[in-house]
Amino acid sequence: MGNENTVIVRFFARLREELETDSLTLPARSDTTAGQVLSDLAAKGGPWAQLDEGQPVMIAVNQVMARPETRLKAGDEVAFFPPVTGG
Amino acid sequence: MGNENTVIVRFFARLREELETDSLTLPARSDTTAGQVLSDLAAKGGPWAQLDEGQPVMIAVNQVMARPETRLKAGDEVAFFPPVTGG
Amino acid sequence: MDYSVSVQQEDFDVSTEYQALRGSDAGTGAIATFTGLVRDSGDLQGVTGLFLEHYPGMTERVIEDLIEQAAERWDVRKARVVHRVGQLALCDQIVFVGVCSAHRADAFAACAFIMDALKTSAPFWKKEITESGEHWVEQKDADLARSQSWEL
Amino acid sequence: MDYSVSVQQEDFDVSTEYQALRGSDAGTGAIATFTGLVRDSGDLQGVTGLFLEHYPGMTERVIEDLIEQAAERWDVRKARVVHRVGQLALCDQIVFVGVCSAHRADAFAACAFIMDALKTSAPFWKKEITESGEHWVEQKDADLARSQSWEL
Repeated sequence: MGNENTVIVRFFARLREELETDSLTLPARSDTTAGQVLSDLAAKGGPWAQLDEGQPVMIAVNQVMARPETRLKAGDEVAFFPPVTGG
Repeated sequence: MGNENTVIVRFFARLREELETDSLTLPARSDTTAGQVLSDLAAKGGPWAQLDEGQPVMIAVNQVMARPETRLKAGDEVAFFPPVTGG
Repeated sequence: MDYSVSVQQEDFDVSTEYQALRGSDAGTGAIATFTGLVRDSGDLQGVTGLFLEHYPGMTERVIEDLIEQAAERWDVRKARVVHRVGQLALCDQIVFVGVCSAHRADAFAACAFIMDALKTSAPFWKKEITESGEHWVEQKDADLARSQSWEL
Repeated sequence: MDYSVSVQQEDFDVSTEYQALRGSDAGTGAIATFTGLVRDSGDLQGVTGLFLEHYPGMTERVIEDLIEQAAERWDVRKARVVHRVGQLALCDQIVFVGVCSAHRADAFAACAFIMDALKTSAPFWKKEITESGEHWVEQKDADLARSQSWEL
């Protein structure tokens, strides 16, 4: 989990590899959503652009499945990953 | 299996116990069916009467599930038993 | 398709059965198993054991036929059925059904089909034993319905 | 209802898992188990191994929630899930799901539900390894459909 002023963002599997990023810390913004974070990251371009287009991205907030509309607050952990394929 | 001139009749489970009979040998008749054998035995009365009435009786001929209309020939093995309850 | 059926008085070892099913077939991705145990309540409460009677010869033939039916409908790479007969005590193992398949849906379906069909077509009869007497178990409408639900 | 979930790199022993499920509960009449194994063909042919990644913490929580959902819908007396992560070789065991119930229909349904729902909701990702390269496995429409088929 992040501290009082940040949100932790985590990536898994194909996204982790293609973004070459396990996790990053963003300043917490009031009134933001998981989908907004995804769009902001996609705007970085390059491999990040895929977050906003193409293959589906699943979202978890505080380790519970969430949706783009899910609101984030300071200290939250948001994770983005491809559809799951265990079992 | 019976020999050339007989049909073997077998009973299992509750029927075996109530008829006090594991198996018996009948003279083979031409043009008979499993159902006819059942009726003939039921006509003996006493506990045998239940073969023709009351609880359902399942039939196998030569160890394959059969029906009252199934024809019997000399040497056949016909079995009568209650609905099965394994597993 | 490789299969075997045993009807026996002796107990079976699920570990041995599982290892034999697992084998070393790189095409097997899924193994579904079912084990039935003697429960304390059936038709009667306070069951302390079972007596299981069968029709030797016919039993094995019926179960082999069920496995072959399963293999026609689903991907079945290996199957194994063991069913005990005779005197069984509370918590004893009664029956084992195991199926190997490439895919889990096939393994589950074939295993459940064999078990459901066995209950209404294999010539076994159970007698429940309690402190106060014995009782031949009656076939259940729910078992017939489950078996019929597999009909094509 | 008694259950446990393990996510681990080490292999598991189906015999140990089965014996723990079997226990000595005279109310258990049925144990259904499922084991998933590394198969030689998935999205790719000639698979020689898998790499399994997961989201520590969330994985266990999701699976525990699936077991609790199963126990609300069916008679579940005991349940156990083990899922491996990390490097796995051909024929290795990947996942074990075992369910004890009074009745076989409940044991089969709960076991299949947990397995089907795990495949589309527990955060695991498989990478197939072949002689010629690696490939992140894609989620299958059939898996989604099977998972959705359990929705009430």
